[in-house]
This record gives sequence, structure tokens and C-alpha cells, in this order.
Amino acid sequence: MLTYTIRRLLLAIPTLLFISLIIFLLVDFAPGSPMSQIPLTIPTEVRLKMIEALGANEPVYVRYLLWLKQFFWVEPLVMLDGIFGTNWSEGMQRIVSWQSRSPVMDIIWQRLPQTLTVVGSAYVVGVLIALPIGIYSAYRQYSWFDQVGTFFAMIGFSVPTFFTGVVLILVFSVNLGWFPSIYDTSLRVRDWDTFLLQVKQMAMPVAVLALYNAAQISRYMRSSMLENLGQDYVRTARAKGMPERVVVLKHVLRNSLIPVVTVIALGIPSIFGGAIITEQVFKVNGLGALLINAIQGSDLPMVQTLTFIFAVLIVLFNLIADILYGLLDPRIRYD
Amino acid sequence: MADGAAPVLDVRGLKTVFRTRGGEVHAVNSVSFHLNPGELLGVVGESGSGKSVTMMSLIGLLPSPPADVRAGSVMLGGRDLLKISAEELREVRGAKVGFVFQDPMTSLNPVFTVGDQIMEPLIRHMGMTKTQAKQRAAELLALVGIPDAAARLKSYPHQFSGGMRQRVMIAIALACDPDVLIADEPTTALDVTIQAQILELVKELRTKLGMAIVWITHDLGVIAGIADRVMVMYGGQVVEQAPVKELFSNPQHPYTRALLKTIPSLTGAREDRLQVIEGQPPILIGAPSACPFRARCVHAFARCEAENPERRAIDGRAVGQGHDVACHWSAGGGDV
Amino acid sequence: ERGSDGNVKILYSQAVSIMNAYLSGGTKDIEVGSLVLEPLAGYDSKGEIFPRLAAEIPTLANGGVSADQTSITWKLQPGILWADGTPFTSADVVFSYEYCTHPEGGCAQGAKYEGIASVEALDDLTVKVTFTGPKPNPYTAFVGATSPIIQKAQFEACIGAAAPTCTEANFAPIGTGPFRVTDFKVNDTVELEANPNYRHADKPKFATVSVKGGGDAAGAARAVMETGEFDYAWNTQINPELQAQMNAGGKGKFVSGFGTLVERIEMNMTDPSPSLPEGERSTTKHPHPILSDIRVRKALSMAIDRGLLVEVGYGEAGRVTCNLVPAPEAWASDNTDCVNQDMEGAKALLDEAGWTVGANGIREKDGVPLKLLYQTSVNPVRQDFQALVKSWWNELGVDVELKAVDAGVFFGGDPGSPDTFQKFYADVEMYANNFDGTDPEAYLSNYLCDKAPRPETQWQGENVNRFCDPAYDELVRTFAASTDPTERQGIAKKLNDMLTKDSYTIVPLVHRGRLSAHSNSLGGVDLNVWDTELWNVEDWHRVQ
Amino acid sequence: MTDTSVIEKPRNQWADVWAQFKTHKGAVIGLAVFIGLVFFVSLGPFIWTKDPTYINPNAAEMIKTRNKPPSWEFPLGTDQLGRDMLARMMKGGQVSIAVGMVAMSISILLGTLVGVMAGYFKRLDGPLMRLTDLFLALPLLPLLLVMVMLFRDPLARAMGPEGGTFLLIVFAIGVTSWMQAARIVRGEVLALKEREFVLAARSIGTPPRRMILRHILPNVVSPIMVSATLGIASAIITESALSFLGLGFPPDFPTWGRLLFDGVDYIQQYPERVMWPGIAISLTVLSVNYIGDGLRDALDPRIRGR
Amino acid sequence: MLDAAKSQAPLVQVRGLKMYFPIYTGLMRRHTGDVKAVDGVSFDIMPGETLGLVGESGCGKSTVGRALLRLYEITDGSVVINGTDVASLGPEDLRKARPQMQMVFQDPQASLNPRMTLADIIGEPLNEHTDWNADRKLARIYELMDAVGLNRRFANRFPHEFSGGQRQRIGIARALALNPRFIVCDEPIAALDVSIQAQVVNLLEDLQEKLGLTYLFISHDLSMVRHIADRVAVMYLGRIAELSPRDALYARPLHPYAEALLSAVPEPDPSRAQTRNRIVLQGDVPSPANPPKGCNFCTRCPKVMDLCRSVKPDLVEVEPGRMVACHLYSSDSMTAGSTGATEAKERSQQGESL
Ligand SMILES: Nc1ncnc2c1ncn2[C@@H]1O[C@H](COP(=O)(O)OP(=O)(O)OP(=O)(O)O)[C@@H](O)[C@H]1O
Ligand SMILES: Nc1ncnc2c1ncn2[C@@H]1O[C@H](COP(=O)(O)OP(=O)(O)OP(=O)(O)O)[C@@H](O)[C@H]1O
Ligand SMILES: [Mg+2]
Ligand SMILES: [Mg+2]
Repeated sequence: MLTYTIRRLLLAIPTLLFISLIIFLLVDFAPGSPMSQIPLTIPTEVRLKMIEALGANEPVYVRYLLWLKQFFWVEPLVMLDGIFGTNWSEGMQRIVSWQSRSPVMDIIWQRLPQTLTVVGSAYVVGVLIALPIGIYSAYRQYSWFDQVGTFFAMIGFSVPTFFTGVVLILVFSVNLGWFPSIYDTSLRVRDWDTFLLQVKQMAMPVAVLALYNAAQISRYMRSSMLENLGQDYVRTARAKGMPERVVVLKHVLRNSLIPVVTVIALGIPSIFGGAIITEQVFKVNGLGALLINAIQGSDLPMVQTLTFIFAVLIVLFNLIADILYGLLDPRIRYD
Repeated sequence: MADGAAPVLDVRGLKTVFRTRGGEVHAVNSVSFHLNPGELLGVVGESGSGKSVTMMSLIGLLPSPPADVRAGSVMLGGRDLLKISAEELREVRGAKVGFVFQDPMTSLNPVFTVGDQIMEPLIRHMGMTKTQAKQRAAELLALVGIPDAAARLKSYPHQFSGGMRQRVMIAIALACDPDVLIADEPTTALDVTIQAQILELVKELRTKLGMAIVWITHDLGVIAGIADRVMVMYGGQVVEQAPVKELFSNPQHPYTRALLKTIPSLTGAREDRLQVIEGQPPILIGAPSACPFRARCVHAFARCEAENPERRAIDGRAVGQGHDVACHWSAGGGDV
Repeated sequence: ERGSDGNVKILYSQAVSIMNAYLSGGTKDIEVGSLVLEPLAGYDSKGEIFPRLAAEIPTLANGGVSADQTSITWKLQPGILWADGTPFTSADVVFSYEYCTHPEGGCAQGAKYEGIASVEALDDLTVKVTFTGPKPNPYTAFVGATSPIIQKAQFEACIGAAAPTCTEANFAPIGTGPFRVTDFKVNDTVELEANPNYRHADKPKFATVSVKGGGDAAGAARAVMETGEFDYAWNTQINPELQAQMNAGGKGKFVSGFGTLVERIEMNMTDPSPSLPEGERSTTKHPHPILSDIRVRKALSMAIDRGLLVEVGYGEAGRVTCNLVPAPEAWASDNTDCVNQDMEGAKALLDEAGWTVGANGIREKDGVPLKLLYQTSVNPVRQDFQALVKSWWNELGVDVELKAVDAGVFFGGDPGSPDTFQKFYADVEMYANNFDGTDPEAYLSNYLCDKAPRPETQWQGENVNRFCDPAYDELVRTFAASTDPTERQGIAKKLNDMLTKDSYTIVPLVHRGRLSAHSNSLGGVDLNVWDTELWNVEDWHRVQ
Repeated sequence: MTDTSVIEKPRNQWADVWAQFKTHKGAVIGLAVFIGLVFFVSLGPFIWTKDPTYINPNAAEMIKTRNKPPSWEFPLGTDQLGRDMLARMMKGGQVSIAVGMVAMSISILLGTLVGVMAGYFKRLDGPLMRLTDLFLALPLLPLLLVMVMLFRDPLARAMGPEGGTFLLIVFAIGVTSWMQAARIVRGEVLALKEREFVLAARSIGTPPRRMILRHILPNVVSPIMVSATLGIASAIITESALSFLGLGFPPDFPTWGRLLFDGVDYIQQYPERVMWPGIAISLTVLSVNYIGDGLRDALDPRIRGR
Repeated sequence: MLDAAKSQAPLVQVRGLKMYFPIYTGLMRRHTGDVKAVDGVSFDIMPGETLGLVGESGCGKSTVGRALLRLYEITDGSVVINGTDVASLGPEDLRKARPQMQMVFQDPQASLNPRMTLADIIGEPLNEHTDWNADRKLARIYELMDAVGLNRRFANRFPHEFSGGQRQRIGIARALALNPRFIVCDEPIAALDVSIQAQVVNLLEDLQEKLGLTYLFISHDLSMVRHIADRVAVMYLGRIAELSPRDALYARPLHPYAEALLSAVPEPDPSRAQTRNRIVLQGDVPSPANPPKGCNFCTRCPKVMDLCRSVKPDLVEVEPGRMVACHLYSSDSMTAGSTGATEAKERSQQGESL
């Protein structure tokens, strides 16, 4: 297991380098310029000067190598400095956003909490809703519960979040006034009241995203359960006189969760990708908003770094999913 | 065996149908049998003859729908298992009746340790604590002949060979000292040498624990080796029933006869061609009104088409007690 | 009393990425930055200049501007303190100039300091700006929120190439304005509190300000007008129906103001045909086969019903205009020839030009169909405009193909992209533009022949329709030399007319206003379109 | 066993498939709805001949026809420019359904190709799965921007602006959404490869190409079917997001996704504006899902026999 | 048919066949060991003869069968079938050689593609190796179906619509399609019901007679092997333990493993079953990845000697026609000559024609 893990990690390095190169070139090649958001009143010469000051004129390979160095050497050093209070990274140039001129990593760290709270908890809520629905749908296959579940899952897939988001806002913020329509990122949970506020402002974005996630995961759960319910060991468990609860929730569930857990793990990187549209609708300003902002503003260092981190997460969680599979299923052995 | 003793298990007129799109499949049709204390009843019959369905109907293991246990009674310990509630039935399963299934590879849950799976019924039915159950589980494993039992409790099923897994299944079935052990083709998936091990084990356990056993198989050789009494099933019905020696020496039903002829012998004279039973097993859709074997029977005559034969004793004892057969021809209707 | 009104919440549908106007140029950054950093003078809501950090406005009359208009001397208000308690001096002013004009600094407001020979501190409270020549409008440097004064002590180490690395300073500059930053989250929120050293003891009324960014205009308007979560929302440009509905909600008000922003259609004077070799496409080498004829251009303009456009797209926040320079009044031409749609006249004009109606209702001439590609950026109102204009032009017998390009690409100016507005690989395109302050000189100079984007200039340049008229160039030179205000205004109107009603290279559609929203409980809002919208934030207060 | 007198005519497999399909109630309803939708969008314009992009050039008239509620003249009402919603729904449906189907086909094709290759050829497995990782990690927007920049004009020249855009969009969506299908198919193929009938085919000397076509592919239809169903929905939605970013069809060209997106602005005043496209998209997705369910069963001879 | 075999060279000649499945471990995926599924197996099969191959699960029977047909790339050794060394053929030559050697599989359900009709399945080899038109192919398919006793009406049905025995007939028809000379039957009856096993075995015998086929009949049903095979090879853990003429083996097994195996077969006669003296082997088969150092059977052998634990016995002829790999007989092995082997073969073949 350990050697397998290490081996996969080592193999991931060339893969990631290649991915980083592709991402870098692709993002670089895309049309658009960091000056697009500046009003047209600013004359051309000034624009050109600004671009020059950003270093955007350097040849692409120079920027790529610089970026590699910054990403793999400078930023880790900065992080170490942050932890141990050392100053190894002093004087080194970090990856700087073209839009805000501040280190990209700092912004990402700043954004991470709200993304994790909103998108993360939406994922958790989605999973928590999806599992029981999937389990029960499978256990009572073709019952009305199952049919209704299927129906809603399909609706969940087919209705875009920009629509559900706006509907929720209209109903719950405008008409009922229960929840705020705008997410306050500077809210600090200190006491019960602020906690309530936090819950309130999370309610709608979480609901929108959770609906979508739940729709998907409940389908996986259902089919996995169906598969396992037909297995011989279920009959064995029943023959032992185990109550249905134990049969389904212990024996079948444990087996069914193996593939589902890996599906869930594979979905985790998407949390870090944020939820572009939902974040925009509720103004959560998480990583998704950061990315879309950066893309629209052609903030290349930001886009490159974000997407590369995303790629790292994908590769990493692929690996984690595989390892999880091995851990959960005693039959699988990696060596 | 002890004819006078009250049977531990008494099944009468059991009927099980499956509702399918093509119609109702009458998988078990008026099956009656009993099981005396300490007796080993062998059940033979070809694939699809209803052996497994019969046994699973007894303790409500069939999924419903599509299965529907229509009629009959299953008396065990003075209660009719078909009448009691689902909860009560669960108390019977595993505690009073142990079940061993055919495929040891898939019948154990792959993600729980062998120990966990043996301990489960102990905790549920015997009210043991975890530590007690663990100790008992180790004893059981040792009982079924797995060396270093205590340590192997922590193993997962896939770490065991097929034979060992079947031993584990037996250990589970035996865990709560059941009155009846139902073994559904427990050695079919195993190699001959392993099968021999298991058969030895069961013989030994029988003498040690003295429980009654139903042993399903389609290998007449196995039956010959261990059974006291044999029941032959065909097309969802019991077609012949007799003490083992009687059945082999004096088979009555044409199916039983044919069956005995199809197996090549290991020791006897080698025949040039094997005997075959031509034709296909019956499709059990619709309530049976004729003898299920008539299409393949070399002795079939008009009555077989018209009427489903009743079981009938041929040695003067009551049906089920001695040798009985369900056939018009052997009753003397045909070639006499 | 300072801080008595608690917290005010402001919503910007574009989030703030930096507080230092010199490094961004984005309107949202400049405006929010103006809560902290101030210039020497600003414009009020009527477009009139008034002193902020300066003691008074230097003029020819008071001698602050030299008679030959080559220098201006600013007197600073005495006793002003930075938020950190240190005194504000002329050194800071000089430093701000140096900061922005450093060649490696990439200052976004470089244009503000153009034509300056030197800036020197005569004493602690006097700054003299010397120009390279006579400057009719000397109020560029240090005037308006786009050229604020930054603190020398804070930014000294951040000059030139180091400018972007001073994250701390760029996010939380020390200023003289009514508020100071307490927390800054890039592209998200800015938290500010009242500046204890603000020069007016009783201001600002609010103790804290929260500026939230992100989302869309409709959501922003809703947060003020319907849910009441925010007190002020910037640039809530939404469709008129929705405006009306939200107004009815009664929680807040829309406020609008008209600056110089004009939505217009630009006619491509050069041939954008893709069959031309790359490098010659949309260059002056090949005049446009259809649009070179002024009659076609005029007909296209005549077919448009601008009143309807305003009604559909902007409602209260738009006016019909035929001018490129619609304001200030003194500078705006009285040209109204385009106000009424004249479909028949347009048709006649096209007939006259030889474009006759062909088989399927599309006009053609010498077998060439009258077909135009009409591009703009992605924006719901613009897409509605496209559809409407298309329907009129279709009526005229013109075949129109529409195209909408992502704003980031359209305005990005990336020479590699075929879709930038400067490259103009289309026949007509629509966008809006305006000018800073009140003097249109630089704006009108954009249409000089040599400002046409072309391969040699990496497709940069403001003269996107490649208008080229030697008479216009000549007049622009006169304009630059002229110092008399009335004469200048006359020339500006002439130039405006040359571009619009005389040539129809630019077809103005709508004079667009700013539309912002504030809650009923927020008092003191006075929408300013000549400077930052938050220009008088220190006077904002809570009304009960 | 020996009566060879009556030789059954070769049965038409598709008749069997249809017979089984018919027994699946949901699938039949789904098919009816889907066919209804297809008729609605394809034949509808011949009956309801209003031009979906027609705006009354007469301003006074046009003002009067703006934002109309449903009426006999405009059965689904009009939009903010007085365009007939019914005509727009039909026109938009043509594009959306076509985009959904074609983009889904491309993504399924690619996904199946990669999945089968990776699963069947051990040597290709590593590289192809890394490629899948790469595509999963690729930022969609810059990718699209690059594709549009590179290919829109040449394509538009070759096929007209709408045809070119269509091709570009379906290709873009297809190319960025095949990864899930590839993973699933690969897993299936790995399992199928171990089945004895594959070995049997090998002992006959079946070359890999035919092995894949005849033995592997038919046996992976059911997972493919599932991802296909989901693919249509996401393709329709993605298309709307693309037009929103200016990467889609010309702006006056309606699609359901776009109508839905535009309608959201007017949701408070004219909620029916979002309902029409919303219902249409959901109906399409639901019906396709049920059809997929039915087809999966009908295509499986094992289920069909029952 | 049997008389002809006398003078003929063997149809199948296997020498030192080894089939190792490599195990890769560690960071660099280094080749650290092998699953020695088949570890040096040699035997001949004469034309028209049936060689039975028996042994416990996992002992390498299927692997031998598959390696013979070059479904695996073998590790070492040679497999000469009808004069060509199958083990070293190039892809195209191999394809050409395929028609003469075919296989019938254990699981009739799994070996038929569930999405192909019977006609497709039987016709597939014809598609691969002939360029006949559809009619001719159909004629051949019907012919084959007749030969294996399938009703022609079934041609358009799918495998799941058949019973196990019928499915196995389909598998046999497919194997026969190209007129092979040699068929590997890999447990063709293991998954079938007793009453149907007999049908299939009879069919195989009939076909052998009619078409002069040569079989390698893999099974663990010793009584069925006794019925069908001329000679029987008993395998244990990748090696042949004993290779003897059928009657001799069943009358008096020489290798202790063969002996145990035979005694473990249940006797379908209650009177004899009760009295039979069973040798019950203890424990399980060792892993083929890590076989014992000496004789593979030494861990379970009731007659194990010290020598067995250190030296692997070779397969040598200890009696005419009987080859055993066991140290118990090593002293005799010196005297047995090659002539004895042929003698034995004659005897066994005569014995069969009883
Ligand atoms: N779920 C089901 N639905 C419909 N018919 C069923 C179902 N389960 C079993 N049957 C039918 O019931 C009959 C009896 O099956 P059963 O499993 O008892 O046979 P068996 O004698 O145990 O055979 P085997 O030796 O193969 O285990 C068969 O004809 C089978 O087709
Ligand atoms: N592809 C493979 N990779 C690794 N090991 C294999 C492979 N195929 C077979 N083996 C191993 O080779 C050994 C022999 O397998 P084989 O299938 O030949 O046994 P068998 O005698 O046919 O058994 P059975 O009676 O169960 O069919 C087994 O231990 C098996 O695990
Ligand atoms: Mg059974
Ligand atoms: Mg095998």
C-alpha cells in the first residue's frame, strides 16, 4: 500500500508538470488582456506601459519557467516562513496577481474559508441527503418513493443553478425576507447570534448546490445498493436472523459505499473549484468567483495558478480515491 | 432412525410460487417432508427442481415479491413458521435453523472479518457480550477444523480458500446450536479433495452435536456417503422418498432410476455410452395438472398427462416414513 | 457628530481589487479608493471644480495659474493630517507625481500627468506644477479621484518596479479622506472606519463603511431596493421594467446622472473582409466597399429609432443623443438631426446610392448584397439593441449578421485575438465611451488619422473606425493651441459634428446616465458623474 | 431436437427490442414526449410561421407588442422586444435539442473510444488515463476562448456563421465532457476483458478491432446509456452558459438555454418567460432519461427474454 | 480410428511447457517473482486420442489448455501441434493456424456473448477465416447445429434463452466450425447438471468418432474422465504428478496424490460408500507463487520422506506407459526404457476398444 502510494505520487510529478505546461500555454494563448477592465478613457500608451510593468511582455517560456520556480520553490518557502516564522523567502518574487498586484496565494488563502464553508458544506449536505435517498430508493426499487426520487434527481440535473438561485432569492429574501440574498464574507462567528446569521446566509447557496450534488450522488448510491442487494451474502445475513436494519445498513451499505465513497472523493476537487454561478448569484466570492473574475480580467498568473492547483487536487484525489478503494475493500491489495 | 420420536421439523403441503411477467412459476408444489432428531435427510434433484426454494421458503428467505409462499405449514418447535411474525421468524433464523449456502465465495460478506460474521448471530440470538462472542467464535472455528482459530478471526473471507470459507459458513450456521441445519449444496463448488474434508467434518460434527440436517445436493455419491434418508425432487415436487440404501437398491420413480444410471462409476464396468435423460426440465408456469416428468419419461402413458400423481407408500408404512413414490407407472398403472 | 450613524453598507457589482487608483484604473477601485485617498481638488455633481486638500482652486484670476498657462501653483490647506496622525505636506504631492510618472511603475493614471515638465514643492504647503507648454486645462494632475495624493512615508519604498509588491500599502493606504481601511479582501469586501484625523471634526457621520463587491447589477439593485440589505448600490443598470417594479417596492430610490458616456455605433471605414490577407484586413489600405459611401452610413443612422432604444434599454437612465460629446452643456453641439427615425428617407437615400432592393428583400449593387456584420460586447441591453437595430436595417433592405463578444476579449486589446473592438473585424460595432473630467480635447483627438489601430501599432489606437479627414486633424491642432474657452467650445462642437452628422462615421445612439440606488434611510446622496460617486460620502447620513 | 422441418424466419432483432421497449411504461411516455418535442420544434415552425427574430420595425407598434402575456395572437406571449415566444421556443428548441444530441454523441463517442482503448490495451491505459486527468484539470473557459479564436472564422467561412458556431459549440462541449464516460467505460471493459467469451473469440483469432466492435462495445451500452442521458442535459445548459459568455450563437439566435437565461432577468414581472424554456429543458431531459432506461433494458437480450 | 494412431506421430507434442505470470512489486515495479501456474509440463497426444487432465482447482489445468492454444504467451517450452510450433508463430501465421485447434469452455454462460444470437456465435469463426457468402455460411451453421443436436429454429435466439446443456452445445458447435483437429475441452461439463453432463459427454464422443478429433479433456470429475479419456494426466500445483493409461490409473494409482484424489471421489453406492477407505488430505494447496522447495506435494503428502522436501522429483516412466513424478518410485525409474512407453500406449489403446 505504502509503496503503491509513493509510486503513484512519484508518477504524478511528470503528469503534473505536463499538465502545468499545457495549462500555462492554453491560458496564455487565450485572447483577452489584463487591461480589458480598465475604462477606455485611459490612453493606449498608458495601457502598454502597464502591461510592460506586469511583465506580460516576456516570452512565454521565460514566464513559464519563472512561474514553475515560484510555484514549486518560492511559495512553499513562503508557507514555511508563515508556519515557522523564518524568513527564507525574503526578497523572492512571488506569483503576483495582475489585477490586484498582491500574491496570488494570499488571495487564495483568503478565499478558501468561504468556499469551504459554502461549497464544502453544500457538498456535505448533498451527500448526506443523497445517501439516505439512494439507499431507500434502492431498497424499495420502483416504489413511488423511488420514482419521485428519480424525478427530482433528473430535475436537479436539468435546472441550472442560475435559475434555482434567483428563484430562492425571490421567494426567501424578497418575499419572505427570511434569508439575506448577499453573503457577508466578513461575518465572524463569535456567538449564537452571529452563528445564526451565518447559518441564514449560507442556507440558500448551500441549498442550491446541495440539490445539484444530491441529485447526482443519490443516483450512484442507488445503483450501487441495487447491485449489492442482489448478492449472496445478503441472504446469508438474513439467514443468520439479522434484522433488516442490520442487513441493509450494515452489510449492504458497507459494500455499496465503497464505489460511492470513491465517487464522492473524486468530486471533492470540484469543491475547491468553487461554484462559479452560484457564488456569483449570492455574491459569495469564493474561489469560483475568483477564477471567473481572473479569467474575465485575463489575470493570467491567477488563472494559471488556480487551475494548476485544481489539477493537482484532481490528480491527488484520483489517487486518494484509489487508495480509499483499497482501504475500504479488503479484497483489493496494492503492492 | 428413531421412528417414534417427534420430528424436529415437519413440513406439510408447502406451495411457493413466483410471480413473473411470463406468469406464475410454481417452483414448489405441495412439498411435505419431516426431519427426525439427529437425522440427515438428503435432497437430490436436478437444477431448478425446487430444492433451494423449498428450503428458503421454510424460513422466509425468499424475496417477496416475486416469491409468495401460498400454502402449507412448517412446524418447528411447536410453532408454524409460516404463521409467525417477521420478527419472530428472525428469532428462529440463525438460532433454531442454520443455513449453509452453495457458493462459499460469495456468501460471506467481503468487507467484514470472519470473526465479525460469526459473532453476529451469537450476539443477536444468544445475547452474548462481544468478548464472550469472540471466544465462542474462536471455539467454533476450531470446531470446524481451522487451525489457529483465534488468530484467523481477524481475517477477511478473501484470505481464506474456498474450503475454509465453507467451513466458516458451517461455523456460522452452527453458532447458536440450531435444531436444524440446512446445507444447500455446500460442496458443489469445491474440489473433490476439499469436498472430502467437508464431508468428514460434517459426519464428525453430527456425532458430536447430534443435530438434524437437511443436505441438498445433486451428487448422488455424496448422498450415498452421508445421508440416512433421501428425498428426490423433480419439477417442484417430491417424486420419491426412501431410506438411503433402499433408494439406491430399489429406486421406483423413473426419474430416480434414470438419475442413478447417468453417473459413470469410478469402479464399476465402463460403459460405452452414458445413459442420458433426454429432454428438458419442465417450465413450471401455471398450476401443475399433470406429472412433471411425463415429457421425459420413457414409461409415460395417458394417465400421466391427465393427472398429477400423489405420493404413495410402497412398503406399507405411512407416506414419509418409509419408501414412497409419486408415479402412476410404478404404482402399476403402466406396464402391468 | 462623527461616527454617530453607525454602519453604512455599499454594494459594488464589480468587486474592488486594489485601493490604489494609480495601479488599477478600474472605476470601482478608484471610487472606493476615494473613501481614503483624496486629490487636491475634485468635481462636484454639477461638474464644477472645488478644493479638497487645496486651500482654494488656482485660477488665472487669483494668479494660481500663470498668465501664459504654463504653470499652476496649488496652495494646500494647512493643518491637514494623514490618518496616522502625521502632517500632510507638499512633499506628499510631489511624491505622488513621481510615483505615477516613474517609467517602470506602470501607473494607470499616467495620462493625468502628461505634459508636465516638473512638480516642485515651493514650501510645505505650496506645490508648483510646470507644464511643457501652455495648458488651457491645467486641472488634470491632482484633480479628481483618479489622481489622489498618496503618503510619501508609506509609498517611498514602493516606487517604480516595486510598486506592485507593496500589497499592504496598496490595500490599506494611509489617506486623508473620511475613512481608513480596517480590512481588505481582494475582489470581495473592504471594511473601513471613520478616520479619526479627518479634517472636519463632525464628519463623517458613519462610524464604519462596508463595501461589498461582486454579482450582477440586478442582484445589487435588489439588495437595496427590495431586500434592504444594503444602503447604496453602484451602477445598477437594469432593464426599465425591473426599475419600475423595484421603485414600487418603496425601500429605496434610484438616482441617475448624466456624464459624457455615449453608446454609439461605429462604422468601419476600412474593409474587414476575411478574404483579405492578414495584416491588410481592416486597414486603410482597403476602404470599406459599402460603408465608404456616406449615403449608406447616413441611411443606416436614419433608420434607427433612438427613442425606442432608450425606452427598451435604459428608461430613466438614458437619453437620445446625436452627439459624441453630449455634455457638459457648454461643450455639446445642438445637433438633433437624428432624433426622429426616417425610414422612408433612409430607403430613398439607399436607392439614390444605387443599392436597389433585390430578390429576397435584400438590397444589392453590382451583384454585391448589402450585408453587414454588427458586433458588440456581451451585455443584455446591447443584445436587445442589436436585435432592434437589425430589425430596422432589415426593413431598410440590409442583411445584418450579429455577433457578441465576451467583454474581456472585446475590450482586451489582445493583438492576437480577432475579436477586439480595435481590430474591428466587422462592419459596424457598438460600444460606449466617455471622457474624464469636462474637457473633451483628448477625447476628440482620438479620431486623428494616425490614431487608427493597425498592424504596425499592434492594433492599438483609439480611432477604431479609421476615420481620416485632414481637415479634422487640422482642426484638432487648432484646438490644442487654443486657450480661449469659448473658442475651444466652438471647435469641440465642430469636431463633434464632423464625426457625427457630417460624416456618420460615428452614429451616437444613447446618452447614458449613471444609475445607482440608495435606500430611503440613507441621506446625503448626490450622484456625481464627473468624479467619484462617493465624492461626498462624508456627508452621507442616516435618516430616520 | 431433430425436427428441422419448420425453420424459423430470422427474427428481426429490432422488433424484439421494440417489443421489450414497449413494456416499459416510463420509456414509452418518455418517447412520446420526446417525439412530441421534436415535432414541436421541427414541424411547429411550418404551422406557426411567425419569424422568431421578427421585431416590428414600427416603433409604436413594437411598443404595443412588448412583454405580452399569452394570448391567441401570441400563445406564449412576447418578450421585451415583442418577439413571439412560441416561435422562439420552437426555433430555440431546434438548436438546443440538436446541440444536446450532437454534443452528447461526441462526448460519448470520445469517452467510449478512450475508455475502450484504455481498458483493452494495457499499454495505452496509463497514458490515456493521464490524458483524462489532464482534461479534467483543463480550465474550460480559456480552452473555449482559444478554440473560438482559432476556429470560429475558418468554420464560419466554410459553413456559414450558424453552422460554424454550431460545430464549434458541440465540439467544444463534447471535447470537455467525455471524461466521466471514459472512466466508466474503462472500468467496464477491464471487467469484460476477463470474461470467457472474449477468450473464446481470441481462440478463434478475432483481431482486436473486431473484438472491440463485436464483443466489448455491445456489452458496455448500458453505462454509456446512462452517461448519455446526463450528457444531453448538461450540453443544453452548457450551451446557454456559452452564449452568455459570448462564445455561443449569434445573439439574436434563440436557444432554450439562452431564453432561460434571458428570462431570469424578467422572472419577477413575467415568470412565464423562464417557465417555458425551463419546462422544455426539463421535459427533454426527463424524457431522454426514461427513454434511456427503456432502451438499456430493451437492448439487453437477457432482460428482453424475460 | 485407433489403429491408425499406432504408427502415427503425436498430433500434439508439449515439451517443458512453462507458464509464469510475473509479479511486479516495489516502487519501480520490478519483476520480483512469478506465479508458476505451469512449471515444466511435457506430454504427447496422439491423433484421435483423448488425454484427460485432472487436478485440484488452481493447479494449472486451464493454463495448460490455454497455453496450448497460444491464448497466453508462454514463458518457456514448445507446443508442436500438427508439426508447427504454435508457441513461436507470428501473429498472421498464428491466425492461420487457429482453425486446427479450438477450445470448449467451462462456463457455457460466460463463454457466449450475451448480445449475439446463436447464428452469430457459431458463424463468427466462419467470418474470421472464410470469405463465404451469407447463404453458404448459414448452411454451414445449420449443419453444425444439426451436428451438435440443436434445433435449427433456435438460430436467432440469444444464449440466455437456452439451458446449460444447450449452451454448451453452442460452444461445441463454435469450436467445430472450422473443422479443427484438436480441441481443448476445459471442464466442459463442470457447470452442468448431472442429467445433462451425460448428453454433452456423449456428444463429444460421437463427434470424436465421426470427425476423428483429438481432445485434451480437462476436468476434475474423475469418474467422467474415466469414462472419456484414454490416458489421464494428474496435475498438482503446475506439474504433472502422474501420467498413466486410464485403466491402470484407476485400478492402481501410483502417485500418492493421485491415490488421494481418487479416494476422495464420493461413491454413489451406499453400501460401498460406508465401507470405503478414504484418504482425506489435510490443508490447502500451497500458492503457486511460492511453491515448496522440494516436491510440490510434500506439504500434504501422507507418505512424505525427507528427500521430498528438498528435491523435486522428475516425471519418469516407472512402469510401461506410466509416468510418475515421485521419489517413492525413483529407484525403478532407471530400468524403464522408452520402448516400454510405446508398448504401454498400445496396450491402453487396445484396452479402449473393449
Ligand atoms: N426469483 C425467481 N423468480 C422466478 N422464478 C424463480 C425465482 N427463483 C427461483 N425460481 C424458479 O424456481 C424453480 C426452483 O428453483 P431452485 O433454485 O429451488 O432450484 P434448485 O433445485 O435449488 O436448483 P439448483 O440445483 O440449480 O440450485 C426454478 O424453476 C426457478 O426457475
Ligand atoms: N492471468 C493470470 N495472472 C496471474 N495468475 C494467474 C493468471 N491466470 C491464472 N493464474 C494462476 O495460475 C494458477 C493456475 O490457474 P488455472 O486457472 O490454470 O487453474 P485450474 O487448474 O484451471 O483451476 P480451476 O479448476 O479452478 O479452473 C492459479 O493459481 C491462478 O491463480
Ligand atoms: Mg439451489
Ligand atoms: Mg480452470
